[in-house]
Order: sequence, then C-alpha cells, then structure tokens
Amino acid sequence: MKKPKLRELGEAIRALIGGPYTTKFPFAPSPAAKRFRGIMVFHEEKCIGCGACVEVCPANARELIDDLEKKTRKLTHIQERCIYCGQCETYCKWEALEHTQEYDLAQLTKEGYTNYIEKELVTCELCGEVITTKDQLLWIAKKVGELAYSNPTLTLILTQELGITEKIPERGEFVPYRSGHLRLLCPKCRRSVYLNEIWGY
Amino acid sequence: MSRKFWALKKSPWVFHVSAASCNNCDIEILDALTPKFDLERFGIRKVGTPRHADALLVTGVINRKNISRVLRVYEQAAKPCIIIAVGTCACNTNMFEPSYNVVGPFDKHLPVSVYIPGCPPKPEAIIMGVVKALGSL
Amino acid sequence: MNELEKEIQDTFKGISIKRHSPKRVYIEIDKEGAHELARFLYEEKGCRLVTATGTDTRKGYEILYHFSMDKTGIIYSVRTVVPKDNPKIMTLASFLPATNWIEREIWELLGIEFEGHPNLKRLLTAEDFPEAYYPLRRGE
Amino acid sequence: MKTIIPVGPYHPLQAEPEFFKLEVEGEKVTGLEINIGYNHRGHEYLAQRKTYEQIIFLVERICGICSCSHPFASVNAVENLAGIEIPERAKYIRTIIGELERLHSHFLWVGLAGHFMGYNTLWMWFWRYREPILELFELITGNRNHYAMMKIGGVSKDIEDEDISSIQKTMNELEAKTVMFIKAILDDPVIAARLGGVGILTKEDAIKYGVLGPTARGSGVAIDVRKDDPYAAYDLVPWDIIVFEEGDLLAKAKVRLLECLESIKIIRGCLEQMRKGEIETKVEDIPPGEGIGRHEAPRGEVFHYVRSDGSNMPLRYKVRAPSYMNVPSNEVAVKGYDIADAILVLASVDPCYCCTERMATLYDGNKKLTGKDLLKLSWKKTEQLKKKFSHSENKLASLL
Repeated sequence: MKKPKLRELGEAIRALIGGPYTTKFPFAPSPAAKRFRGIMVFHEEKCIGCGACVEVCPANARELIDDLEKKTRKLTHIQERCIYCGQCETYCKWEALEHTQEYDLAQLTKEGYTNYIEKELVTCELCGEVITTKDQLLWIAKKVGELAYSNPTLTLILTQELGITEKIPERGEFVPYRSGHLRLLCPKCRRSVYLNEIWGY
Repeated sequence: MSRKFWALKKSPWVFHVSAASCNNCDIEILDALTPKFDLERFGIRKVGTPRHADALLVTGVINRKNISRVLRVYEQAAKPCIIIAVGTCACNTNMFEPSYNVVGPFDKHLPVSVYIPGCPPKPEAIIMGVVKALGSL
Repeated sequence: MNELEKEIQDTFKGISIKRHSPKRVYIEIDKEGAHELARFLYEEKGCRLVTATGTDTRKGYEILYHFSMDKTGIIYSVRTVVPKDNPKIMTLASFLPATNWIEREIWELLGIEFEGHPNLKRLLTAEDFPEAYYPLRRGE
Repeated sequence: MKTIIPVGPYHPLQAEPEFFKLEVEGEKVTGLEINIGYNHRGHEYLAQRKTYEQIIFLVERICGICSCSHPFASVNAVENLAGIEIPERAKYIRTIIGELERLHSHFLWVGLAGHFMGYNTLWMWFWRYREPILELFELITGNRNHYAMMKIGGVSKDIEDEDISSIQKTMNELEAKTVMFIKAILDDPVIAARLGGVGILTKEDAIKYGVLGPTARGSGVAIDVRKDDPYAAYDLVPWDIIVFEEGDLLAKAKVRLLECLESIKIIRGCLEQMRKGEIETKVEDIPPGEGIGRHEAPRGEVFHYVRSDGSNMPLRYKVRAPSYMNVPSNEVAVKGYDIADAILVLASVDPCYCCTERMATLYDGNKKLTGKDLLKLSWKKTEQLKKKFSHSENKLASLL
C-alpha cells in the first residue's frame, strides 16, 4: 500500500513545482496552430467564380445564385453551416479561399455569418442562358493562348477586355447563319448556328 | 440589471443537453472543465439536473424521437435560463437537413441566446461564447 | 477457392460463389437456403456475424448477411433476394441473438418482415413515425 | 418486488444513444431493456445522396470520438470496390492518425471510468495528458477533432518533418506517464475491488452477441481486424494483440490500458519506417460493384459496405458501428450485480459517458432516481470500500 501512494505523491509534487497547466485564456491570447482551419475569408480579386467550391462542399454551406437581371453571380458562404473541412480550400485552384486561424465565431444573433462575393456574368445573346462569369472566360482565354481567337465568344470577351473594341456593337435581328456567329453564344446556340449552315433552319 | 441577473452572471451553472449530436461538441464541453481550460475558474459548474441550471449548453440536431425530451428539459430548467447552441449542428442542421428523422435546429423550437458555430468549436471558442452570453445580460 | 468454399458448394444446392477480391467472397443463395447457410457458417464453422444489409434493388429486396471468418480474415457475404410483393424471410435471431437489433432495423427502415423474430418493434424511429414509410426504399 | 429504474434517454456517442430500463429486485439488477434511437440522424439515407468524396465527411460526423475510424473504413470500402492501391507513405500516415485516435479515446475512457468510480483524480490526470494528443492533432491535421485527413486513394495532408519530432517528443512523455498510471491503477486495491469480478461477460456470450474490440478481447475472444485482415501499415510494423480471459470490468480496463502502450509502439514503428514519397494516387472513377471496408476503431470493428452503380453517388451505403454490437451484450453482463455497479457495467463497453451524469429525472413508483443519484450510489460504494481497506490489513495490498 505504501509504494503506490508514494508514486502518486510524486506526481502531485511534480505538478506543484511545474506550475499550473491551465491556460490563461481568455486573459491571454491562445493562438491556434498554423494549419488550423478557422474562419473562412474570400479573396475577391483571385476568385473567377467557377463554382467548384459549391460542388465539393459536403455541408451545403455554399450557395451559387445566378441573377439574370443584374447579370451577376453571387457566391455565398454561410459560416454557421460550415463544418471547416477544408474541401473548398483544397479544390480552389486560384487560392481565393482561405481558412484563417481565427476561431471566435460566437454571436448573439445569426446575422453576419454570411459573406458573399459577386461576379459579372456573361449570358447568351440568343437564348439568354448563362455562359459563365467574365473572369472565367478570361482565364480560359489566357490558358488556351492564341487558340482563344478560334472561338468567337472568347475573342469578343478578350478584345473587349484588351480595349480593342470598347463595346460589342449593336446589331440588328439575329440571323442564325454564319453572319450571326460572331456573337456571345452559349455552346448550345453556337451548335445550332453552325448546323443551320449545313442542314438548314 | 436586476439582482437575479447579477447573481447569474457571477457563477452560472450549466446543464448539458445533447440531442442527436456526434458527441464531439459534448467532449469539447467536458474538455473545457478539465485541467487545461478549467471553466470552474469563472465559477461555471456543470450540474446534474436542469432544475439547478442557469444556462443550457445544447449540442446536436433535434430528431423526432428526442424532441419531446429536449422540450421537457427546457421546461424543467429554472427561468431565466439562457440557451447556448454549441456547434454547427445546433446552430443550423449541418448536413443532416434532408434527413427523414431530423426536425430542425434548436432555434426553431427554443429561444437560443448565443450561437457558437464550429465543427466542433475549440474549447476556447466555447469559453468566448459563454463570456459573450453573460456579457449580453 | 478454399476448402470452406468447396464444402459450401458441395453441401448447398443452387448457389453461386463469387470472389470479388482475395478477402471478399459473395455467395448467392435462395431465401430458404440462406437460413441454413447462415446456421452452417455460424454454428459449424465458427464465423462471426458482422451485420446484415438490406438493399432495394430491381430484382427485389436484397439481404446480405456478412459473416467474418476471423482466422483467415475473409468476409463471406450471403446474398439472398426477397420478393417485393411479399417481403418476408426467416429470422436468424432464434439461434443468433446478435441479429436481434439488426433485423429490427431492417424491418423498420426497409419493411422486410422477419418471421419468428421475438421482439419485432421499432428500434430507431419514434412511435409517431409515419406507418408504412420506409426511408431506405427507392423512390421514397 | 420488482422495481424498474429508467436511465436515460440520450446517449450521444455514436449513432446509438441509449435509454436503459433497469429491472431491479432489492439491490440486484435482474433485467435490462435498452431503447435507442434518440440520436438517429439517418446517415445511410443521407449517404445515398452524397458523392463519394462528401461521404467521407458525412461519416466522419457519425462519431466525434472515433472521428477517423468511420472515414478510415469508408475509404477502405471504396478502395476495395475500385481496387485502388495507395502509396506507402499514405499507409503510414493513416496508421499514425488511427493510433493517435485510439490513444486519446482510451485515455478518455479511463478518465471517465475513474469519474464514475468517484476517483476524480484519475479523471483529471487522464484528461490532462489527453490534451497533448489533441494539440498534436491540431498541429498535424488542422483540427482537434474531425481531422478531415482521409481521402480516397491516400491522405489529404502530409506529416511535415518538424511535426515528426514533436510527435516523438509527445510519445516519449506519454509513454512514461502511461506506464506510471497503469501501475497506479492496477496497484490500487479499491479499483481492483470495484472492477474485479464485476460485470462478467463470458466467452460464450461474447461470441453469441458478436461483441467486438476491447469488450471481446477482455472476454478472451482474440479478434482484431488489424491482425486478422491487415490494412494500411498494420502488417508492416510490429505490435501485439492484448487478450484477457476474465471477462470482467478489470480485464476490459487492462486491455484498454495496455493497448495504449501498443499504440505508442505502432506510432514509433511508423515514424521510423516512413519514407518520403507520394501521399495519394489519382483515382479515375468508381466502377459499378460492391466493396467492404473495415477498421479497428477504439471500440471495435467498424464495418462499411458500399454498392455503386457507376455514378458518383452510391446505390447503398451501410454503416455498422462497434457499439451497435457491444451495447446489447449489457443485457447479460449487468444481470446479478448491484445497482451501484450497473453504471460501470454499462460504461464498460465504452459507449458514451458524458451523458450518464445528465440523465433526465426518472420516476420509479414513489422513489425518484436521477442519473446523478446513480453516480452517487457508485461513489458511495467506492467510499465504503476505501474505508474497509484502510481499517483492515487486506490481502490485496500485501500482495503488491
């Protein structure tokens, strides 16, 4: 009976000499580790609005809403729904999303948990469908290099961006023939424009 | 500030209600009571029955089977009683929203005072949440 | 094919043994034979029942009894199909108490009735859960 | 006269919360009815509506304590289905995460078991030394729990070189402490009297109920998926399986305590043998078919079955957590023991305890009993034993 007690006493003395194990928090800051996945921030200038983060999110904490009237794409992140798994950070090629080391999220109301960015959309001139965001088209154009000039949509966006054409000129009624193909068209409409040439209207 | 709130602020006793949670937030709450974080420094104690509690720490989502039990625990708690929703499940239904057995997050059924999102929130975040809840009184 | 599989092939009729990977074996058998095969694997060969899976498929409700042979680390999955218009099968709970909860769960989530089960009542869902609503069936 | 004491309801550890109805005659427990479902969230239903990548995060949230076991079994199942081989380094990293988790889970259990016995020092000790493991997790994976480490075809994060030294430092520190605690616990006559010979689960019953993990190994059933069906790096590093024949609570506690040392051994072996290299293989697509994945979680074997039709979502996803098999065995283990022991027996399979002390108020004829009362009963018994041992020269103490 004596020996075990001594052992436990040793532990107690060691704890006494070693000082308190308890943190000073909240009177002293307690920073999280370097890899900690905390509150998420958007880097708007890096984001191209592709929506990959929305696809991979397991918790439906991200929303993608296309506003056709305002021609904007709204990418929302709902902090209170986020499970801090880091999937969107991993899959974002542009490093537009980042988990910070901040963890204090407590609030008295649910307001303020949502943050969003808006991106300019490009829509089809014929059917009005969403093509994608302007930033993504520019990124594709940059990626394919000179081949961008083989696709009228990319060419138009690129020349506009470079300031060669200030504005896409007003044109008359749409003609579904080759003369009408130099417009911003969604893939489906572009197909029908080209096929009309061959098989007729 | 009424005397009742003054007393509550000095040493809030909490009761831990776990609905359908994954147990992680529960463990982090318990962790906040152990040597590293030691909530008893602030007079916060975990009690064994809702009748003694000033605050309810709720975790998890509410499902069809435990809703009656959760509501009964809230009825038993002495008022005024603040409800602190710990974790993403309690604040919102996390990824369980489409499930057939889940009837919603806590604020749909009970008046929640403070939300602490996180999956799970760090014990530090829980401490900050409790501090904010007491500061709001 | 190892010795045990050969023995099963010889003892039981109308079965097909498929080896998916070295340690995962699937045995297909009819409804009546499944009970006997489960008894054979558990009582004579000392396999441990891991769990049973019920699935809604085109052919009918499929039940997989997963048996684990811990000496070799092989999992034998006994597959049997229950018709959709009459979802009934013999219970294993009569000789294997471990299936008690498993069968109750399949009954309440997939709607397969286990004949002879000692305590077939709701396990996971509440008493006020809608009757005849089976979440794991397709199209529900 | 028969009295029924309801204990419960919530029990929030895994997918299985419990509501116990103890049938007692006098002080002796004669029967037990278990009612679960207070924690049912419908994971299998939800999994059919998620992609394979998302399912890992869904099953991670089945249980918070073994939060890498379910993803581990899940990736094993999908890799079995698609026939994917993962790189060597990923195997070691998976093993390290799995064993660190076992370590913190067993520490948690021993601490809480101490709390139930009224030995609160033990609780604080173990939870104090559990903290460095959680800090390690935050360092390696980026979160204290829910690590998000597993990925089909490998792991999502690498272990950096500077982290390896901190893991080794923590392991050295923990090993010394664990050895000390094991001696302190096994030497203690009160603990021995409280746990020894209580809640015996015989080998026959263990096989009949199909119990798993430390519950089975405490009853002499030597099953361990890590040895029987090796996966990840468990067949590449040396370690031993711990089995005790007695089947009582002490045997289960011993299994868990000694497994902590084995875990440290495995982690050390992995760190030594780990070489630089790839941490994931590229997964092309998931073919139609079915797959089974297993992992030895701290509580026993986790079993995942997945069936695919070739799309990015599974046709059927089955999850079997270890407590699902362990908890029903309480029906036989608790019979014939005191009410004061019942709480320990129910806790011995390592379901969840944080709930036991906040069980709702219960009615029992004229008497009212709460979970707190049960705990007090348990503490009272320990106090009595302590007195008994301090008054008389006992044989146990002289043996040590």
